[in-house]
Amino acid sequence: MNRLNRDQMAERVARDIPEGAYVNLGIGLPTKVANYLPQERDIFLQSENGLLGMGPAPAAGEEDWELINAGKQAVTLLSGGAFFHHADSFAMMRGGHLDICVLGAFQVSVHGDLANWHTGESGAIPAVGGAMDLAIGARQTFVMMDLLTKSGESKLVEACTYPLTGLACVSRVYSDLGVFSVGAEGARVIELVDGLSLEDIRKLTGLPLEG
Amino acid sequence: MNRLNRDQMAERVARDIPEGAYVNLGIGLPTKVANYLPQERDIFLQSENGLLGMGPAPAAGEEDWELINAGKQAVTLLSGGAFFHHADSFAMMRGGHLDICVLGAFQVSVHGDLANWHTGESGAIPAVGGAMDLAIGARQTFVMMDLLTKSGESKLVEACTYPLTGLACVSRVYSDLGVFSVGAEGARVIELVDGLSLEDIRKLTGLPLEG
Amino acid sequence: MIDKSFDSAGAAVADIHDGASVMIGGFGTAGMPDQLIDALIARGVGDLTIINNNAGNGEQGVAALIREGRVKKIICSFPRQSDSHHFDAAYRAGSIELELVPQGNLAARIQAAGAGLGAIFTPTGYGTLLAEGKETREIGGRNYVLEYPIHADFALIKAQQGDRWGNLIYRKTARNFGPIMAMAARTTIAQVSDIVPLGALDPEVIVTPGIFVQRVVEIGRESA
Amino acid sequence: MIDKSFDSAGAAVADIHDGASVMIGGFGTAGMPDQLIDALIARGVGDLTIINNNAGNGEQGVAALIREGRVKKIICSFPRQSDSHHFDAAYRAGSIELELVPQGNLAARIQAAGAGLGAIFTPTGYGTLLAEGKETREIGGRNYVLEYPIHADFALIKAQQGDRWGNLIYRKTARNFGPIMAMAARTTIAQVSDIVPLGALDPEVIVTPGIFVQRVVEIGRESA
Repeated sequence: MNRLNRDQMAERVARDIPEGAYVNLGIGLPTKVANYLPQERDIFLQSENGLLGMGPAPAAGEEDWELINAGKQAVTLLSGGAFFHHADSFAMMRGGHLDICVLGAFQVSVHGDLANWHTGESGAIPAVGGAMDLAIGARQTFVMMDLLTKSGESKLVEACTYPLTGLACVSRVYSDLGVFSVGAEGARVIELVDGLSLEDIRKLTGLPLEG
Repeated sequence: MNRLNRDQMAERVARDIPEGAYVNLGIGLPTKVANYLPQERDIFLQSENGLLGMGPAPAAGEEDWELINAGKQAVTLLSGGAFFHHADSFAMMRGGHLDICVLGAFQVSVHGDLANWHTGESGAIPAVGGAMDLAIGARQTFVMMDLLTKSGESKLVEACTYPLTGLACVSRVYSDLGVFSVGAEGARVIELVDGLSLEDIRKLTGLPLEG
Repeated sequence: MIDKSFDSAGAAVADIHDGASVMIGGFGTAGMPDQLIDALIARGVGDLTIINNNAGNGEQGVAALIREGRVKKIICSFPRQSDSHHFDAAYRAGSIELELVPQGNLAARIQAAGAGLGAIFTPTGYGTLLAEGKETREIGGRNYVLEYPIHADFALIKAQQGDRWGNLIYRKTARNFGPIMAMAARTTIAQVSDIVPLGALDPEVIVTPGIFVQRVVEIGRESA
Repeated sequence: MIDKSFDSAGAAVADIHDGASVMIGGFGTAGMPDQLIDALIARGVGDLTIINNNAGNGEQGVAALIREGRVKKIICSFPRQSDSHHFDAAYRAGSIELELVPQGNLAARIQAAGAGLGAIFTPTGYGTLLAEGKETREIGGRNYVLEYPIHADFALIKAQQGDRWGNLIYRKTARNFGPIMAMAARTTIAQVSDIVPLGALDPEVIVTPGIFVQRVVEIGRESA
């Protein structure tokens, strides 16, 4: 079976982002999606810390530490980009102005509930950042994650066991093994990687998935 | 008795506005106060339609109809002034950032209730503008008005009979006959014009005023 | 390539429909998008709900919309002016519904819509006629009135310059409601004096980022 | 003549008292007012409630305040970072109280304080641990959590340029929380790279009007 690596997953997500979309790529893994957005499409990347029209990383030595993204990495601003303060930045998310956000996850339920901020372990230091705002604010929330944990448990689940980030907020899951829609109607398979059957994915997830 | 005219009333209010104060002069009569603020004092005039650091009217023929005050009159901007949008402008008022606003009134109660937006007449077209926001938002609300109506009734009253603009919001009344403090403790006379006694003012207002 | 510029005011308002809610920027005549309003009048649609600070002055803009009988309801703070005769007549004739909102509540409710809040407890209006029947609450020793966001199908605003991504800057007190209405409407249409090339607007001074603006029409300075 | 400029960071923070609530701008290190924080540490006051997006990185700024044991409580959205070891240690030792707030709620609550709202129904956090015990309400088919404004005694922020009236402009993503914290604190102290003459800042591009700023300290570009 043709399991996607992280770059291939990012490329797959990028394919579904249309021209003109206002997009937030969260922090960590989803930020890789930016590398695969076609140059000829105008796509507007927003970062929670107050910029719209985020460009690629600067060349080494050219970093400006007052021009960073949500992951505190140095970035650049495209021509046509803009800076704004935090309340306006989160108004973009919470007011429904972002078309798409892409987030990582610990678990996603078939109904679109998301758990991605807290393992729930006692003693763990919780940190939420902008995840809850993005998850419920963007018009569509895409999750990008390995479908299985290292120990082989499905992260696409009937109901999340980790503390929730948001209820019924995810619409799609892009994983190393396939792409799934989730929501009020439950989960469906959109596509599976080569060599993986519907039967296989039902076994791996324990879910009665349909194509 | 030495009844103050409107310019003298404005001059009297201006005397109580300290250096550094952020002030909104509403519309109509109170805008005259600007003419009496001493040039050597830095006093910051705010206008609800999005400017701080309002300067005097421009020379005739120099009007810019995109640089107006709340009364829609052409004004100028001082060096050091700024423009901003309506939500920020009203945040200045409602968030308690303005030191003083000066408003006209139909009635003020001894406890500081204000009535200045609506006569309550049936068929009258009501209009409130920013009066309610200013009245309750500024740290101090000064009222500037003739003490008596044309028919001789006191506009400083035990309880307002006109529809209210705000409750317990006025701290001072500057009138043609004297200056009064109002508030939780009731009304007191701060000063009376020459030739008017405490006894006279009690008769005119029907209130048991003390000096 | 994304290009939000439209060739004419008429094309920019061509999908405003009967019964639409339409925010219109401007305070008095400053910031009033006259050309967009004229185009809306020319479209001939009616039953509109208009959100504006005033209810029209003289014969232009919102006053003309009301004169032409296109407005079912107006949400505003200050309808009564010396030259608001078209509103006055419609109001007295009972042909227009008025929701009178203190100006700060109007601004805050529009901003709340743009920011996705469900409702706000606002200090203005407590104890007055304009809070009658509304939920109130004492918080920290002060009384507040519960007010709901004002959303709209469209916002018509006026700015100084815009670019093809919809970024806007304004001029002096013509800024007023433009930035917050742009955030609160599903479709924001800005008339600008100039459409400038992408990158011409300094990213530090853009007041309304393009995410809040769907259409930009260049009107030119003379006619604006 | 009003001149809000102060000669030194130490003089500007000289009245921050034990037990004060202090907003501190910055997202990561961008916009962190390091010199003001250093001056605050040098003052030696404690029992502070700090409002910041993070809980300190490395050895500077908020991290140093925590390291020195000056912080009783921190209100933030993202305390856990690779180099937040001083917070981590204090938190595990039970010597610091944490109020964890989703970042959008943090921004909205700060903005609500500056704007004088009593409370807001916010969409974020509904159905999660961070809304446990909080009032919720369904409005228009969506669920919201009631959140209260966050006020502070002081705000320490960093801007690019300021003038003697307190007008400020910022630089790139160092703007972040500065403008809204300036509005929410009783006393806002801004460290700036340059104090410029009155009138040097274009009134159209001032981000924070001076009404929201009580003190300005020039730090210079090299040390800032």
